[in-house]
Amino acid sequence: MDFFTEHLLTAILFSPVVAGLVLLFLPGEEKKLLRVAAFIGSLIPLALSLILWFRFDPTATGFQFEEQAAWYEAINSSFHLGVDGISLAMILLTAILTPLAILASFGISDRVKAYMILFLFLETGMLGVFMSLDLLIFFVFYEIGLVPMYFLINQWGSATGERKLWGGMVVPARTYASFKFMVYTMGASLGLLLAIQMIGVVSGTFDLPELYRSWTSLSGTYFGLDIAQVKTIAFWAFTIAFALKVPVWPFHTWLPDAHTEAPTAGSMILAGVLLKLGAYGFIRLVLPLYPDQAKYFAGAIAFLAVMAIIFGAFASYGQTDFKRLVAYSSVNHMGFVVLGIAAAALSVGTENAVIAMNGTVLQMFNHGLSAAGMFFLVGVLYDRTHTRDLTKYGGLFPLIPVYGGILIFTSMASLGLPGLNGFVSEFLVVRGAWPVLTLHTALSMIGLLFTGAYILKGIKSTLHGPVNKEWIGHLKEIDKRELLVIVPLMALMLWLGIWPGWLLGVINHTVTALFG
Amino acid sequence: MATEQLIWLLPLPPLVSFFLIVLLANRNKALSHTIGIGAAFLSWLAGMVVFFRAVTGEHGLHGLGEHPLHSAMDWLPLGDGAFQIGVNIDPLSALTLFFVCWTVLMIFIYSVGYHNFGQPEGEHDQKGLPPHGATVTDEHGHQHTVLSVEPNYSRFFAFISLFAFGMFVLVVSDNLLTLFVGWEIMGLCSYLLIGFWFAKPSARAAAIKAFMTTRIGDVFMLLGLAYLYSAAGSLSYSVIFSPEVLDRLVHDAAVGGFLGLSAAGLIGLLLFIGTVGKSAQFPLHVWLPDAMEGPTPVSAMIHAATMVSAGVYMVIRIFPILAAGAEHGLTPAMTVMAFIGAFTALFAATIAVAQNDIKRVLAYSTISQLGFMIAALGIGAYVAAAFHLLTHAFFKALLFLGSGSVIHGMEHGVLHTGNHDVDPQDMMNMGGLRKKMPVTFWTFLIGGFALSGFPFITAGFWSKDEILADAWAHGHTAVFWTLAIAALLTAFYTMRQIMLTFFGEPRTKEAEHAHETPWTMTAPLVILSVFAVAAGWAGIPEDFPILGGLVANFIHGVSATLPAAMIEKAPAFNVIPLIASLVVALGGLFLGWLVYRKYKAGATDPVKKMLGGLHTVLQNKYYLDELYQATFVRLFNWISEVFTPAMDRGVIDGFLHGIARVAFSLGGIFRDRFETPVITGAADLLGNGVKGFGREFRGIQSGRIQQYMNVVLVIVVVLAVFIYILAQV
Amino acid sequence: MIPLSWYLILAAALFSLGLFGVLSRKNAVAILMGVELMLNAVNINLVAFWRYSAPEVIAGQVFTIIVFAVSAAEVAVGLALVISLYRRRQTVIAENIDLLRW
Amino acid sequence: MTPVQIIFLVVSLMLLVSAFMVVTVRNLVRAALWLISTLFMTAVVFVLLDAGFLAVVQVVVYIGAIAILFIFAVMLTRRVMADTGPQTNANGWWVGLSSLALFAGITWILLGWGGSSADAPIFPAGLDTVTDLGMGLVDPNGFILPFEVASVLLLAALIGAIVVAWDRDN
Amino acid sequence: MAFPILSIIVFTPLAAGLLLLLVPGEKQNEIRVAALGAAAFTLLLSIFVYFGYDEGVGGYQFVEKYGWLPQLGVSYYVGVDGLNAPLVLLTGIVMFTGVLISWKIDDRPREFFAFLFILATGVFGVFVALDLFMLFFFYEIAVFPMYLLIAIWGWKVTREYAAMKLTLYLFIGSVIALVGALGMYFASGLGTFDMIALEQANFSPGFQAWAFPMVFMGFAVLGGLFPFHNWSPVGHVAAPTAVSMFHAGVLMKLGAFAALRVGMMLLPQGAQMWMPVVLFLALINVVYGAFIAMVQTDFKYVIGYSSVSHMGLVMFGLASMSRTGFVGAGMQMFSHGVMTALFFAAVGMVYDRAHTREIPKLGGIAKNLPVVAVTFIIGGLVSMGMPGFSGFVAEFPIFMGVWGGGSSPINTNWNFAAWVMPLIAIIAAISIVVTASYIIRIIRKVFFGEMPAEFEGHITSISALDKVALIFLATILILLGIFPSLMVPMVESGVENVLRLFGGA
Repeated sequence: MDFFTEHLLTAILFSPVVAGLVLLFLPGEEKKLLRVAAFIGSLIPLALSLILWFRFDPTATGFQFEEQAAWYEAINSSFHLGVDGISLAMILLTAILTPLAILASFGISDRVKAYMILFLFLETGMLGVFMSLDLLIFFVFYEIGLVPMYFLINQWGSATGERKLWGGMVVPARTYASFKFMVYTMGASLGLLLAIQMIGVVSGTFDLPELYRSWTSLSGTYFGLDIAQVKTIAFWAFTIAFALKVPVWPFHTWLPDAHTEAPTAGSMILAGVLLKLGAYGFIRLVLPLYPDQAKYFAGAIAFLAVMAIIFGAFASYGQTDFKRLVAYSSVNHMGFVVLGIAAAALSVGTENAVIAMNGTVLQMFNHGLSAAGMFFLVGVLYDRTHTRDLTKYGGLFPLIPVYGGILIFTSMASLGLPGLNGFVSEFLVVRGAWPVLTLHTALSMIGLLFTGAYILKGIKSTLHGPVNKEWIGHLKEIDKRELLVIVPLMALMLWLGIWPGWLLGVINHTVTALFG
Repeated sequence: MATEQLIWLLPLPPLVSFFLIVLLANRNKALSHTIGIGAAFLSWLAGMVVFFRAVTGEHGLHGLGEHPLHSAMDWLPLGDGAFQIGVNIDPLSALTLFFVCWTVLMIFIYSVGYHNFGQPEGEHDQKGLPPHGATVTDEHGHQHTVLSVEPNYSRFFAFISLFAFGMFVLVVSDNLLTLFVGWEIMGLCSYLLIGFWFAKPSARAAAIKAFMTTRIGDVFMLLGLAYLYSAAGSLSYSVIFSPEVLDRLVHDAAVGGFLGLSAAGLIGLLLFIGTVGKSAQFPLHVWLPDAMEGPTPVSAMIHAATMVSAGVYMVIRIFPILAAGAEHGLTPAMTVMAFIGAFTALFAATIAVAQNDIKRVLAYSTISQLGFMIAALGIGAYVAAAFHLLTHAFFKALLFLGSGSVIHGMEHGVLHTGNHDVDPQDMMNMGGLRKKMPVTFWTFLIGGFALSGFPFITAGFWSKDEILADAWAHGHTAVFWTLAIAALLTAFYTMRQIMLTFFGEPRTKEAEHAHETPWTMTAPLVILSVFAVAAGWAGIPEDFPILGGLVANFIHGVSATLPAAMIEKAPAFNVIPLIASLVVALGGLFLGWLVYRKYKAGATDPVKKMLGGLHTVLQNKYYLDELYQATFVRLFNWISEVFTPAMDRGVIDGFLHGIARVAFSLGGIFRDRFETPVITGAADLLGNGVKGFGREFRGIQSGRIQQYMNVVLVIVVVLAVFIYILAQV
Repeated sequence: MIPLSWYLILAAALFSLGLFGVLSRKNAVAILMGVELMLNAVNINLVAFWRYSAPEVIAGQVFTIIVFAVSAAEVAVGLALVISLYRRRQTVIAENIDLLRW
Repeated sequence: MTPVQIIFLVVSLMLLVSAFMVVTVRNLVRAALWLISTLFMTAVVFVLLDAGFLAVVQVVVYIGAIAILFIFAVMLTRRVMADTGPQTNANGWWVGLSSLALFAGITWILLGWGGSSADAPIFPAGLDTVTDLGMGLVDPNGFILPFEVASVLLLAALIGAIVVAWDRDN
Repeated sequence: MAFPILSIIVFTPLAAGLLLLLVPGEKQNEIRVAALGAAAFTLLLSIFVYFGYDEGVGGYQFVEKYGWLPQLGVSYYVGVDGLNAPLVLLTGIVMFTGVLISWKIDDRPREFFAFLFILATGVFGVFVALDLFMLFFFYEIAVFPMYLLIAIWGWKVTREYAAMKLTLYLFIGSVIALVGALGMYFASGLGTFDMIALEQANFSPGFQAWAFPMVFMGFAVLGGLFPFHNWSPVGHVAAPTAVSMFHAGVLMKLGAFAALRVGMMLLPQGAQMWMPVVLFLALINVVYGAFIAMVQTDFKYVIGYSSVSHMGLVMFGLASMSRTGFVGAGMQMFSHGVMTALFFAAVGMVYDRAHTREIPKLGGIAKNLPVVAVTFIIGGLVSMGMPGFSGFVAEFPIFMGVWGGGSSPINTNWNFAAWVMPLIAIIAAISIVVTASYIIRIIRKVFFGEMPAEFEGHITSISALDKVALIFLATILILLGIFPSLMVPMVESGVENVLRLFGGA
């Protein structure tokens, strides 16, 4: 392989950083320039990952484009990158969403430079998680993503809104949300950190492919505990960390806050990619490293997932804040991802596992598209009306027909309407989960039902109904830039709905190899 | 072009037209409906070609069962295999395709007129509301208020195009998944179309109600699909209906089963619940009457041609699974169906008697008729169900379009008088329209008679008769009598409707000023009325006295769709059910004529007089809506608006905040209880101790030299003595 | 002939007297005088030991010489101090001279 | 009782008496005079010890220099020397007692010490102590270093004295 | 070693300081420039030493040895190994940046810089000393100027108190240590203070049992080990900016390093006996310090206690008695040094402008001081152990070391259950979240949020020199976080040395 191909991943991974550094030296007041530069900068990884996509050999087993460089010899951690079908999909998703998010945030005019740089760094963090084949590196990128996100929420989040805390303490909502996001996530990933350390101590390496071999076949007693118990504890440490990121009920409460307060583009990335980090962690780490524990506790995880599905839907239906509504919908949808994971864990080695996992990964991708789209549309509406209160809208359809059409389309995608992307993945998950987790699956249908309820509620109270007079003449139609953001997403949703094969083809082989 | 390719292409024109209209033509009304109708026509053409090629194929209609027109391709790579999708035309789908193509095309054409194409735009019209009419000044300078064109004209054609696409997909697909795709697309379109006048809160509510109610069925259906898929490993008809798979579904414990139901039964029921939602069977029928908020062509589309038929089509489609492992022709699942179907048939018919809205009557009659079909399937009358599906599609479409035409005429009158309090849909405001709108009258009459099963001529008679015959032949007397009574009621309220609408004298000024609708609306009526009559002749039992065998019994070929094992020949002719159906049909019609022949304006509805209190119950649909509202809706609202927030904000967040508070207070305790007092305290104690010591003892530093020397002296002496003593000892 | 002890006792007596003077006199000059007495006592001892132990070794006398020099220096400096002190504080009373007091 | 012993006793008696006067008389001038006599007696004791040269030095240095210095000092500070009032400070008595105790202690020790009663060796004939002393003081193998140190000290003392006593005011 | 580079590093500051004292006080600019020159020179040399050190060879390099007091076996004996080479570099860095930061000092800058440099000499001396006597010698040199610097240039309110407290603690500590050291000197019977020689003295376990606590604790006082940490926050708060940087950045490392070099390396068995205690105390440091920092309202106190917590991590790593733990401790010494120097520099800049350190009173500084804000945030991320920054690569091995401590080959006679070490590690890990919470709180409140009205116009932008200093420090932190291999191999080689003494490795 030529040099370029060998280091393609590194190129993808660090091109955003490079772009960010370039931005650093551009004049801060040239806002237009900065925006465009950031946009172009984010297109580079997209282009590269398209190259990756096309050079990727879907039929080959194992990781491709592997790279390994010394990083921290003292504890045998190396800078080890590589992709398989699953991570490839996620990388593609990230690379697609980031430029759109940046495009979506052209409206930002306050400290554009810092904003854009943070955004590019964020992209690197996310890409890194999907590429890394070293436990420590994984953790590095997993955590580093928090920082830009924290500042995006804390600095560029919605300026209004307050949150009452104990003792009559009242803090700005975005402060509360960002703090909660950061500290809660760090707290949860503490267990992950410790577990990783434990693994490093026990097996003396952090290299994933190696761990896949050695760690699973480990036996004996460690720390005075039987290896099984040790693994169980570590398993839960991992699980909680990722469950919080996904998020799974009852660890989800940071999400509505964070999503609601984040700037539009922030929400897009948060829902589009960041949540996937958790699910990806499950797929990449938990299931391969703890197959037995995962199998044993799959029921419990599935239960949490079902709770997420059901209560996510209910909570979403109960909201009057449009953005919160969409935020809770993420809880609802990611629940299916976790359900699929649990099913795959439970039935690993069977066709069900393959189907469930295919559905899961596909669902991750789809939710990335539709959630990003939804948040963007909410943002578009918010930019015009400066309110997210559903009761303040009403009958906007005649005023902004194009937007309305797009909103309905995206909502339907998120609803999982057959013919659009969401359906196939949800069906596969349900299909994979049904034989092994029948009751859970059946219950999750309640959530699926109410998905319809809240989606329709959103449409009903924004577009339909008698026109809310105060908006007549004050509401301008979605503009070209915004169209440029949403149209690619819609195209992908439609294309994935009609022909999921092109993505599934890549995912399926890996999944089959891993879980078949 | 090979037929298979044609089948692949068949659904596409409407889809294309949908996108064309949405993206390009949504400003231009003429272009929009041209595209729409053109697309419908193309599909119709393709459909007809496919239909005739199918029935006149080398195997003929009966051979079509074993050798359906089929082609498939990989869609989802899953594991080592792949999930296949494809198209499939067997007798059943050919039959369905036939009436779908026709009705769809008719409805498209009808819509042009119904939405007042060519009329001026109303001044006060706004998108999302029905047109209010426009004022024009004629050459004499008189102000006239005339119908105005629908503001969202283009959008309407886009939606029904998509709707048609969904239906076609459903019909031609060779597996349940793509069938479900089309199914759901129609669900979306019904939502959009019922809520077409979304600015009307009632319409908005109706749309959501329709979508949610059907979705209840859908999620069960989804489960059924998942179950079936995991049990059979595929969803293609060719696989799941193959005898070995069916056998496995029935007898293999590995694939499960529940509450004494075999896997097949369970799957069948799950799927059937989908139909209950889609085809508005009890208890999920509530959405359908409300769906009348949509424009009339939509009602026709949903209730006659496509959506509700789709439900029945699906359940006919999966009949092998339902019937798998049947002892003497029945399975638990089928029993359930028979019960629900029969009950719905009667239940809806009773409600229909007490309705005054011309479209609602039809809506309930639809529910009731669908009940007939479900019940037919429940007793294993496969062919009869399919037959009734066909005929019903035609005459019900006819009736709806007719009613639409009537309403349209009434609206004309309303605009003329300008009195908007008059509800143009209320039959009580009509009367004597047969002179005003003859074409509509005659076609509606045909449709109505078909619905009531007017003997020997109309299609309805033959299909209903077959159902009753089957029920009788298989000894399901309960079902038989229920359906018979339902049929009687049907005939009665149909006659009531006709009497109230067309006969007698106009009961309002509006009714006097109503007049015939344009040809774009009447033409479809005429065409459909032909089918409403002729469609029945295709299914006259061979052994029917006199008429039998005049026309080759085409319908029975449908049974070829079933696995060979399940095919059973039509029951021998029996006179009792024939008499029964004659009695109920004619009797019902006669009763209706009797009661309403001298009905005058302002007089109370005779039915009311007859039924009294029961009438109000019926008028309020047994208060089912209120019941649901009071139970489910309230419960779910409570969960989502009270319970969930309490749990998230209160319990979970409360817990988190608790942790935070503990941490902070812990820090405070450390600082105030330990750091400051103990650590710092100890250190300061040391320092101050030293300092104090110095302050105390600095006195010896008097600065007086002699004092110092005194001290020295003393010490010297002491030392000396000390040393000396040491020296001694 | 005179036993060594006599000289030693004499020296002791002289030393004690000097000590008494040093410790008891108020006047700084007088204190210095006491010091002189003590030095003389020492000298007597030195010479006596020289004479009685090893007359042929000169060290004893050398020591004495040195003591002379030292005492001379001491007196010179001491008195100079007293005088300058007197100039500044108009007193030579030792008790009033407590600059080293805390 | 040999005559020498008698002489010694007389001399020592006078020495002690004058020394006592030095530390007791109120008038400092007198004290200074008594000091002179004390020093002179000491010189005599030296003579008795066959240290003629030292006796001479004693007279010259002490009486000729030091005592005179004292007198000057006394004169210079005379004005306040109102010889009225006690010249001893508060704790005079204790000091006296402790001095006596010291004396007693030493004496006791001496009496207990056998060596003290030893007799003096015969003075070697022809021993020129003066020459030896001179030689020894400048002899690099002898006492040159202490001698130089002493002289440096003396020099320093003188300079110091001058600096200290220097009257900057006028 | 032909060129006495270490001696030059050690004595350049001293010489510079003395020379400064000769410059007339009013020539302030000349003084500053001269000081900067000297600092830069030292920095360059220490950089040279750092990169000149060949970790492949390992052991002591750049060694110089001259007899000094041969009769007592005292010699001037210096050299660097993998452990103290980074610390020498650290001192150079902090000295350089410290001078930059205190450019604006106008109250007797001459004396200020002079004392600062004398301090630096002492610090350098301790780090490079291979002779016990020299070590103490420089140790005292290092401690004393601290008193003056705080007492004269410190924060008016508490400077005397703080200075006295600090001096008392440190001297008492060093005296105790000295006793232990002399004990070694005599017990060894080698009659030398040469530590390399003493390493081989294999003292009797009985002796080590009592000598180790004295030596270790004595120095650990300067390392801020609980419960002897109290002097350090107070001192931090009272000290002027540059001194705080030195104080937290270098002096505390002095304690930890000396505790390692004299305590653990010379008395390995003693270490093995006492380490459980140290581990426990360090654990308290880590958690307790973090918790107290969380509730402080004084900006500088927060940082002060945070450095207590972080130095606790150093001790933690040492106490883990395992290779990774030691490596982590070595890394943490450097990382924390740079980080906390950065912190105090930033705090100083804020305080100089806002004239208050009460966090609730501050706000919105970032608008006027973006560089300070950004660099402080970077420091904050380091201190919360955020991956990608040096804090992570330092803390991670420490925790790993504690995990593995139970099974580490070199800790004999630890007789508690195997699950204790993991448990301790887990408890200590809590501090990470606590740290995160208070760091975030500061960042949010001080640098963002609403700027109080009274600050409008007072928050003047910082000078170029300040920016240079801050960015310099921040860059090091990031570089080290991204490329730990810049330092780890060196530290490892030093750790090898230690392990050898423990008979491990």
